[in-house]
Amino acid sequence: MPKTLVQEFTKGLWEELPPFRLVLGLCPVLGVTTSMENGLGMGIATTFVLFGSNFLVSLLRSIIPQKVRIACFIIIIASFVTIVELLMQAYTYPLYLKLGVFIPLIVVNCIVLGRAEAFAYKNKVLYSMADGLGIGIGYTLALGALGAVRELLGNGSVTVWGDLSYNLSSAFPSFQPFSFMVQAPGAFICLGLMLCFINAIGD
Amino acid sequence: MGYFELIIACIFVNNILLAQFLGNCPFLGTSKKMETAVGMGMAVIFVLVLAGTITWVIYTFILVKFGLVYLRTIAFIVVIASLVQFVEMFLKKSIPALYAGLGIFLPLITTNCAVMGVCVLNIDKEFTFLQALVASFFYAVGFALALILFAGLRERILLARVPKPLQDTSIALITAGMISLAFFAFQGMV
Amino acid sequence: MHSTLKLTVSHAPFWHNGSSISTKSRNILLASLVAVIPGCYQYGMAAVGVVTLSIASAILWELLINFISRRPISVGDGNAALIGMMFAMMLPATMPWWAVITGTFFAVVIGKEIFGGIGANPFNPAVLAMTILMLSWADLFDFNAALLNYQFDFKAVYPLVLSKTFGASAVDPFALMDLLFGKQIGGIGSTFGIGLIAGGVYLILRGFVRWEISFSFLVGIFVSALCFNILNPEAYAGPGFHLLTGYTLIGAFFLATEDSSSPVNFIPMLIYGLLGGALTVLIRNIGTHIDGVLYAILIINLVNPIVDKIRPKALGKGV
Amino acid sequence: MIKRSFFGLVKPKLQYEIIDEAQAEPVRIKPGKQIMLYIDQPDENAGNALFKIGDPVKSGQKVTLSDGSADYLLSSKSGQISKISPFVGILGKKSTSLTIDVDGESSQSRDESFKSACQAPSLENARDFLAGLPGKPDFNVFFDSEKPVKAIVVLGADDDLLGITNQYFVKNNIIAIKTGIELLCKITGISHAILIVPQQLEQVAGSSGAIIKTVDSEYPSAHPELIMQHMLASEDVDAKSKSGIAFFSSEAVCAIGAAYTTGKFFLEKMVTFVSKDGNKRLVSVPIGTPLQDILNEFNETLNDGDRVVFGGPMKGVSVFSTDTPVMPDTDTIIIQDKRQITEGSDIACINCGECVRVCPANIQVNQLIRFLEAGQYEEAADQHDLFSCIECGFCSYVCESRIPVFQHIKLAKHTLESMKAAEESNA
Amino acid sequence: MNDMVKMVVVLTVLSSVAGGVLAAVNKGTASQIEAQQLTFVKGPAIMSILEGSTNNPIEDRFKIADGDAETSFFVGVFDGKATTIAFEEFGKGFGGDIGVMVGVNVNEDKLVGVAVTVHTETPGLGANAKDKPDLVSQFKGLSVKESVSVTKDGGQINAISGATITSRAVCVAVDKALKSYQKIKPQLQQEIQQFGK
Ligand SMILES: Cc1cc2nc3c(=O)[nH]c(=O)nc-3n(C[C@H](O)[C@H](O)[C@H](O)COP(=O)(O)O)c2cc1C
Ligand SMILES: Cc1cc2nc3c(=O)[nH]c(=O)nc-3n(C[C@H](O)[C@H](O)[C@H](O)COP(=O)(O)O)c2cc1C
Ligand SMILES: Cc1cc2nc3c(=O)[nH]c(=O)nc-3n(C[C@H](O)[C@H](O)[C@H](O)COP(=O)(O)O)c2cc1C
Ligand SMILES: Cc1cc2nc3c(=O)[nH]c(=O)nc-3n(C[C@H](O)[C@H](O)[C@H](O)CO)c2cc1C
Ligand code: SF4
Ligand code: SF4
Ligand code: SF4
Ligand code: SF4
Ligand code: FES
Repeated sequence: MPKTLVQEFTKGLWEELPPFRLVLGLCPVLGVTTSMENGLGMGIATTFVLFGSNFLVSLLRSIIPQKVRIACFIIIIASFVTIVELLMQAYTYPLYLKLGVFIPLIVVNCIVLGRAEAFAYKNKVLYSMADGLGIGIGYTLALGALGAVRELLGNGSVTVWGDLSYNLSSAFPSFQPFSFMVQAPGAFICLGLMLCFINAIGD
Repeated sequence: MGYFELIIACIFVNNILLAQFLGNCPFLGTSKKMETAVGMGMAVIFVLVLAGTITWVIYTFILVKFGLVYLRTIAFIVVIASLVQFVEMFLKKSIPALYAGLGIFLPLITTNCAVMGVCVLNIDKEFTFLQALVASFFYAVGFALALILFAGLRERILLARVPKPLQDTSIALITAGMISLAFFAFQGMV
Repeated sequence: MHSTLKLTVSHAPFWHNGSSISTKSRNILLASLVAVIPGCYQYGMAAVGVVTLSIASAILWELLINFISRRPISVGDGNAALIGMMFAMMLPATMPWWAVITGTFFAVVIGKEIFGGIGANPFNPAVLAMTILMLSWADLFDFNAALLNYQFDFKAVYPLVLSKTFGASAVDPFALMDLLFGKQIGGIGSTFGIGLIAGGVYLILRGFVRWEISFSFLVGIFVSALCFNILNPEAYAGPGFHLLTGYTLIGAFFLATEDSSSPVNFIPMLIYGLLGGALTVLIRNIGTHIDGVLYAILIINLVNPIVDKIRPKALGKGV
Repeated sequence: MIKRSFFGLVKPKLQYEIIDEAQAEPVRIKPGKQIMLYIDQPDENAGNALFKIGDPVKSGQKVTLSDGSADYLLSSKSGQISKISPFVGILGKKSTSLTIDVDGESSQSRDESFKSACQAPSLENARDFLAGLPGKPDFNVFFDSEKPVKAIVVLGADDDLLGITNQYFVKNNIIAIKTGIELLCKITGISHAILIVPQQLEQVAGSSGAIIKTVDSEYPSAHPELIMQHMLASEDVDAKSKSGIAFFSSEAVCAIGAAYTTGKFFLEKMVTFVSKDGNKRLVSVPIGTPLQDILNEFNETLNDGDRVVFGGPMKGVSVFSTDTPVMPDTDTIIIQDKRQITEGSDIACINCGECVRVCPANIQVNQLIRFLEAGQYEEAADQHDLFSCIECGFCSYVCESRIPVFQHIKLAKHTLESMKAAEESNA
Repeated sequence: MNDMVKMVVVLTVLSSVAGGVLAAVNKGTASQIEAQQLTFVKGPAIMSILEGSTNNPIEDRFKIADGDAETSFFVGVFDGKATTIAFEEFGKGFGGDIGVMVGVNVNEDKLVGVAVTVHTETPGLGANAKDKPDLVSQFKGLSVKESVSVTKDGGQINAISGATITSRAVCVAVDKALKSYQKIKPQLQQEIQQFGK
């Protein structure tokens, strides 16, 4: 049964939620989620690229020859990544600094290339856009959630965006941040436990 | 920073996988068996040395010269993708034995953050050519080392009675975290 | 001729040497008491509190996990209590209760249970928990600050901090004999050297510990400390100092020897121990961390599956 | 049964039982009302079976379920078949049990078909008539053209603990052994045989005319595989592929010699019987006698939860019922009280390494068991030397987690072998 | 052959279009990016040091060359007088170079403030040098003649606990800045005249 437009969109939020269901695109998930803001920023940047490349690949799919399709995908994706890079430098410079090397690395994020190959090259433009947006938003939420958990425990406070923030010490005055969480090993372990949690709910 | 420090830093202190979080998909994907881990490790070393140096040359002598620095991402990924293709074809024809060993891992490398990441880091850290060469090689050695050690643990974990929701990727991530913790041993050694 | 007798039908062999996990745990706990009791004597009720809370919470965490994962209750094997004890032995007596409970959570749940329980943990659970806590709350583990309120009849400065900050000459006031008899500050169960050695030797003689690991670990420390000391006697303290301070002895006898994260073959055990000892001194002398034992043990746990592949040829295989 | 020294640093030493000077004469147990024979064949062709209920059986008659089968037993008494029932033996093997109501002492009749064969001793008639003798001699190895037999080895030592059956024959019947060895050499054309004995019996064994080799007193040195590996390296045999040698027990050799010289079969089995209190007695019973008859003889009573082991403590099997009969290869029977039993467990291997230190075959048992528990038998065989195991049981004896390692190994080997056999028959 | 041609054509067209688009975006954002870099990397540090100045210090800047290196100095005007300058120095921290903006009152020869610009220290440890005021606030009011160092090295600055290396690097940077300030003070006083009114 072919999926409706809405279903193509919503599947990215649970059924195929990256990086939990599709275990792809792990590097940024681990690398930038020291805070919620970083996670969301990274997610939005990836969503932009995902949406754009899905749209363009799907649009051009009748023109792109089978043999050089990967090369074409890469050029398209890399162009969108560069655009994001430049735009972020111009308008959200502090975030750009924090995300560092992971912005150019969107180009090799398996999710983006994976969707181009597995979905956009085979489906109509509208569906591809829904797919890209859904997967992108799912990814953004996952990154944001992981960032929130790590920041809350590791820093004692969460900055959602800009000035909107919550400080754990307002509820537990003597809480000392568990900074293991914002360090490298904490990233892996936290993601592993979240994956366990999601698996347990899924069953 | 002398070359000795650079080497220690690349392999241990700033390990590409465990400290910089680059190349995690192949790290989790090819570590279930020791054999595949060794194969992937070797393939990454091979490609990374080529990619790291070639992108350095292209960046320094083409992009910078002609003011095209903003095309870095697109240029690098095209170089890496074609390089992998080329290496694959070359090995298939000239060294079939090596191809048989590394062949299946090569395509995985195109979308491996570690390769792209090291190329970008070489530029960001303003390395000289020789430094870029050494760093690329030893970052890749660090990748291979972490991968092989991880595979050793994972072979055992696969046989253990891990609770259902934790099985496979979840426990692998947690173990990876512990390896990353163990690598803190080398903090401050350079 | 039909009888209704119900005989026990089971598998060969029908003799067993009687060893069991709980016997082993009990004996290790017993051996550790030799070091823990003097520690409690030195630090008073606070230390007793930390030890008991640590053991109790480790057992409760394991019970909780048994319950959640619907597996048979496994606290009876004494392993959880043992982990709690090992963890407490490394802590300063002033550790707050919430940190102890968090620590045993990481040791028992993250370090052991999620891998499938006893025998499956790739790293020593107690060491893992220690490093995680030290990363987060470094000031709780700063022995100099933590034990400030105690009055001792000896120099109350953590010896390794002195050697790290001021070089070898700063550690001259420590006579090796004093160090051996616990006249130094440190973890509850990790400073009374003679007790740790006695406990360790007991475990070795009873066959609960593989002597090769303890021995080569100490040799590794001795040799590498000696090398550093010869190279630069001003900066690097001698082997005796390294052998008797920090977590060296508890590491050699109680931590590196943990079963499931250490090798079982002869040559691998030697490599494992030597590497651990050498890394310890390397970290202490040129790394960031004040004491290298814990990280060195994590690293050798990590290489254990690889080195344990070195093994004798099986019967009928090869030359 | 717990055997361990306080100091565990050294490897555990398990000593073989050594027959002593004052060994009492074996207790001869009279035939009871019934004997039972277990035949390693499924009772599937029940319709055209060779035997049916009510058929008479003579003493010394071959009992088998199909003509020309290599699996047969020799009935130790004459009588009438009263029951035929299938049963499932160890590792799921389908077998059949035949119950024979024994004729009275006076009306015993003997099967005479061996009389003519014994005039011209040959490997063929040995295979066709003697495989049911006590000690269960195996002549099939001589008919495998791919692995020619180069040496005959007679085990005058017992290969499991507590047993003294084989030693008894060396000590008391060395002349019969000599006769048996000469006969074996004659029919096989092999020039000499090797007699393996414990050190104490070296002197006595000398008069057998065979080459004498001694094994030391520590388990499992009398294990055939280890004998091959350590002692017979100089012989022209392929110790690696475990072939080229025919092993016989000293009891079997005595019985073979007697069969050819007298034309009659001696069908009483010598068994080392170990009662609950640890007393060891040699008993001589007609093959097929149910255990209950022996228990009655010694007034040994069993309770629920006690354990009966056929075979030694390391390698034997425990049985369900006291009806289980003495078979040609039953060397030892051990009765254990409920309170002496150490229970097994379902705890995972804790990697203590005890098993690795004791394994005489240098197997990484700690790794092997992980694969076996996960059911990955092929990997276990490829990477962890499953087939190097000589089945001594030492690993289970020391296992701190009390894992039935040895049983897992047997099960794995059995599974792989039957898979291989199935593949070959398909190909 | 047709295939081949198509492949080449598609790839070429795609690449050139991509190149063109990117060039355009690059051009369009170039000036904005430069402004952002100044505002966000050095800006916050400068503003925190020169808080309350009546001018825009990021615009009021001059450069002095010392050997090969060229340093930018940002001027703060208070009460109509250009009394204060801020400039950046570097020290080697735990994870790499740490940039430290140092503000000095030229008339009083006193430190008016110190702030971290760039760093790659551990979050929660060394990163607190930038995120929390505990370390940098200690410098305010010190005389330029003093040599600064952490208490462990016999100085006056309390290190961030668990991050002595970072704290030491900040001290080193400030120390360097003060030394070079004393060297070029006359030149500074000269340059500073042109600002304020
Ligand atoms: C499992 C657990 C974990 C805790 N973790 C922390 C912590 O990370 N940091 C902290 O300061 N307090 C922690 N607490 C402490 C309590 O929340 C409580 O605020 C504290 O003990 C108050 O005591 P104090 O004011 O003497 O420190 C923890 C408590 C529990 C039960
Ligand atoms: C297990 C154990 C726990 C002890 N706990 C305490 C304690 O909490 N407080 C205390 O004053 N003495 C305690 N003592 C005994 C004292 O340490 C000893 O009498 C006291 O330290 C006198 O020595 P001082 O000169 O250090 O005060 C304990 C002894 C043992 C063996
Ligand atoms: C994971 C990790 C991260 C660290 N990050 C920093 C850091 O950002 N800045 C720093 O000065 N020291 C850092 N350190 C070094 C140690 O905390 C070191 O012991 C400390 O600098 C010594 O200073 P102290 O005497 O104040 O504890 C780090 C150590 C570890 C293990
Ligand atoms: C000397 C020695 C020290 C041990 N230390 C630990 C330890 O630190 N943490 C742990 O979980 N188990 C430890 N064990 C437990 C051991 O690996 C195994 O789990 C026990 O045999 C079961 O209680 C230790 C065992 C020995 C022999
Ligand atoms: S293709 Fe490679 S990089 Fe992508 S998910 Fe698979 S293993 Fe990871
Ligand atoms: S039974 Fe166990 S100890 Fe004996 S050979 Fe086999 S694996 Fe080794
Ligand atoms: S004796 Fe048992 S628990 Fe110990 S290593 Fe061997 S199998 Fe594992
Ligand atoms: S061999 Fe092991 S797994 Fe199999 S039935 Fe026996 S105890 Fe259970
Ligand atoms: S996201 Fe980095 S390797 Fe996949």
